[in-house]
Amino acid sequence: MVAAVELQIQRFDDALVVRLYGEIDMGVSEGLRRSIDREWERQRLRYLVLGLQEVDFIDSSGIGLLLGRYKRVIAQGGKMALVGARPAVHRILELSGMYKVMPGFAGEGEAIRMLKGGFGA
Amino acid sequence: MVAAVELQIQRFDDALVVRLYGEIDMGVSEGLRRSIDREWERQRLRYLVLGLQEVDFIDSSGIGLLLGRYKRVIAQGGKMALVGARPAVHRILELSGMYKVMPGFAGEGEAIRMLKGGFGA
Amino acid sequence: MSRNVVKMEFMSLPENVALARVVVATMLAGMDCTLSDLDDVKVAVSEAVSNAILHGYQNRPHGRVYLMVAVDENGLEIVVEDYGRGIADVAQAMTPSFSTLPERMGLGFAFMQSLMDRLEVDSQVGRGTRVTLFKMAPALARAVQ
Amino acid sequence: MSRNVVKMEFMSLPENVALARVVVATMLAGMDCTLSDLDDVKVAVSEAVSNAILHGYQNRPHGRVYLMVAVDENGLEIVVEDYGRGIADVAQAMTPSFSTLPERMGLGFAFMQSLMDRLEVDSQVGRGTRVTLFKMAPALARAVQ
Ligand SMILES: Nc1ncnc2c1ncn2[C@@H]1O[C@H](COP(=O)(O)OP(=O)(O)O)[C@@H](O)[C@H]1O
Ligand SMILES: Nc1ncnc2c1ncn2[C@@H]1O[C@H](COP(=O)(O)OP(=O)(O)O)[C@@H](O)[C@H]1O
Repeated sequence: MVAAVELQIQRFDDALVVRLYGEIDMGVSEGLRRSIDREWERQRLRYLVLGLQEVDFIDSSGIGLLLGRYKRVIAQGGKMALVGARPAVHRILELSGMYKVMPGFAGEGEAIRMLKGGFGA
Repeated sequence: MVAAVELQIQRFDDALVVRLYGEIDMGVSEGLRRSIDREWERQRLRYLVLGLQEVDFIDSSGIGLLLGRYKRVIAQGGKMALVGARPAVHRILELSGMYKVMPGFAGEGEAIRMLKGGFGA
Repeated sequence: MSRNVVKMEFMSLPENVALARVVVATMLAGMDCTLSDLDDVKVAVSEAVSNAILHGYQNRPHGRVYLMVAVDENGLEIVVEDYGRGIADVAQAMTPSFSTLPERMGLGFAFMQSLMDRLEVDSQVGRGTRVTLFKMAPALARAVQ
Repeated sequence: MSRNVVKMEFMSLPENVALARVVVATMLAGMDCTLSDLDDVKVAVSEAVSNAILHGYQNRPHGRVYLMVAVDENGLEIVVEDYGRGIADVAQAMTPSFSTLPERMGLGFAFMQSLMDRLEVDSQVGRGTRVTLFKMAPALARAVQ
């Protein structure tokens, strides 16, 4: 039950874009946490953008993963945003109040521009 | 567990092309049998071409469906061919000896030409 | 829509949360069920099974989780049971944002509550926990509204 | 590859054949398993469950079918059980192209035999039938070849 590609990572200047795939639940969140944190520590950038375009399921374990990354980024003086949540995922992000904590954008470019422009302070 | 589109039917001169979808097992074969037979009786053509391009699973109940249609078509002086089986389905057709009974082609056009040209007498 | 009942027993392994979702989703695929209902139910079952593994069996893999799924013309009933540590104060546990684990957010019961039409929790400390979830069939839900 | 065991009980409804396949396919998705192995196993489980419903319970929906799936580093074991009519002569039943139903072709056991590494059938008339299927883990299968 482990997808071949779990995540994809790309750097744009001082922003790290991490794209997630498939279903984010307690079966995969620990592995994802490790991969994201490893990359974030290695690159030491200012902005973390999580791409959810290819995520088709998330539950409270997945929400925990997002919130955990957010706290870490913030503690280091960085900023974080979510991008491209599909309706099913968007609904759970809404329900959990996630958008009150960090911003959600339609596209990665927009997310990076907004974070750099001072949004989501 | 009933797919929205179960089959798609198209007529080319004296050939009826029926395209099947999804997984063909005992859960769906009875419904498919009725739909195919109804259309075959209504149109009263000479050739039946079953398109398997979008079929991703078949078991012995599905093989029974194919063989049953074949017997019916032959009994009425018609001819039948299979088209476009994917590897998983192809393997089961081979294993069941289905290709010794009726021909299998890569494309629908080719199947119709070959049947008309006297192949699969 | 005809009646179908499926019972399952599986090990308390994190990968079986996805298995539970797949079973429920497959059973609902034949139902007159909106995509958003299906999404709701997948989250709810995911939460209940995750709790059985994580809290009930404290993430040890050798516990047994029991799942029952019944669909009929009234709707969908799901029962998730574990024979793990149990819950001392169910009312407190069901309070949104209450969690006994520091890294969790206490969203599980809150999600089950808002995504399903009924949620029942029976639990005994040291004996285990049974969570019952119910979702009305769309036709009935429409009639009620 | 770690061990996982799943047990299921479901009604003898035709749509549950697909459910059995989905469960096995989901459990194998985490395994080091070729796509063609996965296809083989899906057909085999489909045949065994179809037989339980069609022959064991003669297509009546209120029978109970039992499915056990165990995966570990040795491979995959599947047990399909019914408490239906049973088989009088198992050797005859397993002969390719033997069938007691005119519209069937007697391919079920032949498929299970050629697609899996082991097939065992235990049956008693009036009591029921148990079919055990085994497929070696790819790594082991390679070592044997
Ligand atoms: N199956 C269970 N067994 C034991 N305790 C449970 C179980 N399910 C829930 N709990 C308790 O209820 C609390 C709240 O659960 P929940 O709302 O799902 O939030 P979370 O999983 O984030 O802690 C848990 O922290 C735990 O103490
Ligand atoms: N679970 C079962 N209960 C009773 N009889 C069975 C069962 N499985 C198989 N059989 C018997 O064995 C025969 C051969 O089975 P199989 O090879 O699967 O072919 P088919 O399903 O096409 O008949 C069946 O026709 C039936 O008589």
